[in-house]
Amino acid sequence: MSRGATTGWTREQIAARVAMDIADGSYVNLGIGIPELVAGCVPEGRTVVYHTENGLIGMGPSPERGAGDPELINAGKRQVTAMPGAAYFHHADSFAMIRGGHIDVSVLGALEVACNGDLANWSTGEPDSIPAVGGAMDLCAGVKRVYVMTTHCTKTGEPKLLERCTLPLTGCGVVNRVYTDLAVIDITPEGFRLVEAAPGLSLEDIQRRTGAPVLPPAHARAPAPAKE
Amino acid sequence: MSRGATTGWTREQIAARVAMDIADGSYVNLGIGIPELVAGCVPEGRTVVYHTENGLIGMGPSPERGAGDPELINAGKRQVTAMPGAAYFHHADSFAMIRGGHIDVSVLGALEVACNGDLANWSTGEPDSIPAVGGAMDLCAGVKRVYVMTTHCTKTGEPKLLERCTLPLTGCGVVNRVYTDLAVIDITPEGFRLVEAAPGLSLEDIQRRTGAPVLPPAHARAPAPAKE
Amino acid sequence: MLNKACPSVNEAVAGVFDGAVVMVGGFGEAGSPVELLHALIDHGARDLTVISNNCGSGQVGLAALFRAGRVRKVICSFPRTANSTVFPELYRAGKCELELTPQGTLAERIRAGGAGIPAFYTPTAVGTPLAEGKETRVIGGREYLLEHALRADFALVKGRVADTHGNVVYNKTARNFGPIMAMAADVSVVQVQRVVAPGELDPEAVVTPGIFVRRVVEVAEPAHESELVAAGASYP
Amino acid sequence: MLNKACPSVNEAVAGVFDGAVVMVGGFGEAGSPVELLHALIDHGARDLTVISNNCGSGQVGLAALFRAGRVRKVICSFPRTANSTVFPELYRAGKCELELTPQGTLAERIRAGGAGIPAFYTPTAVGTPLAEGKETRVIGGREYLLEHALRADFALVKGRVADTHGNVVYNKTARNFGPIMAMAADVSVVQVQRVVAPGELDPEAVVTPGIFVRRVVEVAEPAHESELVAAGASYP
Repeated sequence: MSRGATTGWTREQIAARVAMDIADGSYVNLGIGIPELVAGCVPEGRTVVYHTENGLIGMGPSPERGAGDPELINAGKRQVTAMPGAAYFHHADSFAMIRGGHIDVSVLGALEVACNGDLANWSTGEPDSIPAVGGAMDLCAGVKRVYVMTTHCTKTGEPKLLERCTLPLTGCGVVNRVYTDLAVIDITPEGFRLVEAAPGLSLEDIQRRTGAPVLPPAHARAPAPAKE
Repeated sequence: MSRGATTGWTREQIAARVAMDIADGSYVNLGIGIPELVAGCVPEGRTVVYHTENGLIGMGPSPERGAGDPELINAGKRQVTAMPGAAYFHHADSFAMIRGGHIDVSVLGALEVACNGDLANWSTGEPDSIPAVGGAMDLCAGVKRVYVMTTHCTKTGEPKLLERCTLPLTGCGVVNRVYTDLAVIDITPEGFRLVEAAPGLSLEDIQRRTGAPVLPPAHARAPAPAKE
Repeated sequence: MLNKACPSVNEAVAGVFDGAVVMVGGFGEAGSPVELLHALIDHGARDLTVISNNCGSGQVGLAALFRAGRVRKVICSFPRTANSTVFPELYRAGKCELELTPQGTLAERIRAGGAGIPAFYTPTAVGTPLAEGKETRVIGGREYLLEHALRADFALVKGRVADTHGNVVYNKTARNFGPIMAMAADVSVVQVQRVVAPGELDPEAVVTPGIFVRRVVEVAEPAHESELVAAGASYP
Repeated sequence: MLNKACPSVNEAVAGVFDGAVVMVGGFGEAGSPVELLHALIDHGARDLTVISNNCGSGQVGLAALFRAGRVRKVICSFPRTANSTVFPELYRAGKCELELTPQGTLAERIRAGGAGIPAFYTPTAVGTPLAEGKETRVIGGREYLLEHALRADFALVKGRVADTHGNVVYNKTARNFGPIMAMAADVSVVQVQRVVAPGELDPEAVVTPGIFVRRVVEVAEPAHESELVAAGASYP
């Protein structure tokens, strides 16, 4: 298959693929932006409980227009709702959940991911940018499994999956799996390992767009990680 | 006045003297046993809020017989009540109040008090005793003012106020004031200083029963410490 | 489907292994999970390390677990109370190890374990025998001790009401160590008088969010330790 | 007589001195004490160090305090948000110092300040630029950073209801930093929609016990920052 013959997965398809890997009964924190799409893709029959670091577990979708409360928001500062079984808590308790390893899965965006699991997603490194980190470093440091959801390459076609990150790090050796428009890739002790390619794409197609070696799949298809 | 001609203050009188030094609006933790008498002696017009380290602020007196709840108890494990304005909280929050300097006054019993403010009140040092410390060290370390309420001497007539403690310490340099059956004594940078003697007792009478020098009062009568 | 309700206290303590570290809630009898403790005795796990503020009274609940010889070591602040004879006898006979910790340090170590904080500095116990062997550090001109987090394999906690997602509310001063122990154990088990459906607890008033709880079990009429002791009861 | 109610927001912020450290509650607009911040602008204190998760939006509330030139330094995790231009301009012009802290570390440092814990170890930010200059330590085979407690002279917090003893309950995710900031300041000031008599709040559901609060003040209909910003409002 020739390069460029496929556009790979859409955002929604990537989100659905991430959702497949989230076990029934998981507690999940979705990063601001694209990762939020995952909430709409949970397979039938699974219950996933969403945590938002500003003090709510059991977060539900956006309210009907006009029915929201400006003080019931998510980490992206958008209005949300609370599901039956929700609980509110303060910030130290919220980050105790994160840092203490109580959240099963965190889905984050990325600027760069390295084959050793390093993640850079908080700073473009531009000298005049206003530094802002939020809770990303806490999520990296504490959550049981860190999934990254990103385009495989930058807008200018440069790979985001690299041998080593060049931008300021968010966490070291923290990423478990990367979901892009082109592939699902695990971070293993040996580096990047292909789990699944988008339809019509070969390992070579993926490799060509990746800044570090990509190993072939260990099995025909890796099973979704089971919740312990 | 000859030695032994007075029996000094009763427990209730000591408790009332302690209560005089607790300003209106104070948050107070009373140690198990004799210090609990202080709660019954608060001067008219003052509101004092009692903290019990097992998770209640706004503790009230014992319930009517049969009206109590075995799960509403104080640190001495006796049934108590909750006053209007009370709040329950968990143990980490409770000791955050203690360690964080939020409690204004702690009234503790003592086995020994030294003139440098050291307190020993948790262990008799006997080799076959079961060591048990509870919250005494936390109270010593964190509360703004530590008052000790004790008999001036042991049952065998030995002084409890000493140059240096001989028993295992509860806290170092933590005691502000000592209330005994014979006197009220401040711990100052210069050592013990008499604040007030029980009726009929002279400085010499007090000195004779004390294991370290007792300085004369700085004023005729020290004012009760104001709450900042 | 998220349903953490267990059909029985026996199933609620399933999986406790020999040598496990078990946190046990309660301050005196308030919050002591008596029925879970009895189920743990029936279950049979031994060589346990227990983390609890006290060591029980009489011959029921926590004291009965000690009496059954299941506890190798206890980490606590106050191992003796009124009517407490079981632990003192074991301790004097050298049959149970004791790590004594000030009560606030115990609470903070447990909370740290739940919050992913491996160690912290505290002013409590500086200059006392309980500081022996501990690292000290001067911060801002004052001396502090380094204390390490406590974690457990299991926590046994008593609440008042829980929903099937594991959210818990407590009864008065029975709250004590429950919320922080639930945070600090791999498997937290909470006995409550009533298990309700999600949505029945006010989300503003939940004390322990369900994320910290693995199992809830209904014990509609829990025994009061003091009443059992007064009646001379023993378990088993 | 224990009555912490202040008759006005102006009296509620009395005593804030030049150079004071002021914690400001809120995450985005949720929990931002807009009326207390406006009273602080009127009050006039300058050279403030502000501890807050964000730096406000538009030209009202916290952003207005920055715009009035009262803030020398800010300790925060995310100084830019939608509609946030005031702080970026000041920062680029070198007129306001920034100490950037990961959000969870910020929360834990504040909680430590309130709990008498001077410093603690955390895994967050290890190996990142925010670890530069910070002491590290390996505990149990993992590397951690040493982080120090934060305390303040004043905390400005927004609750929903308080009683005159200072007990506070909050509204949904407006709770965020309020409870821990109330613990960590010498003088904690809470604006609420309603001040009630002691006994009207359920003691099981109190979130901030009154011991942490010095002053409460009723602001019956607090402004929503987003509505002010949408209307193009500015303060003063």
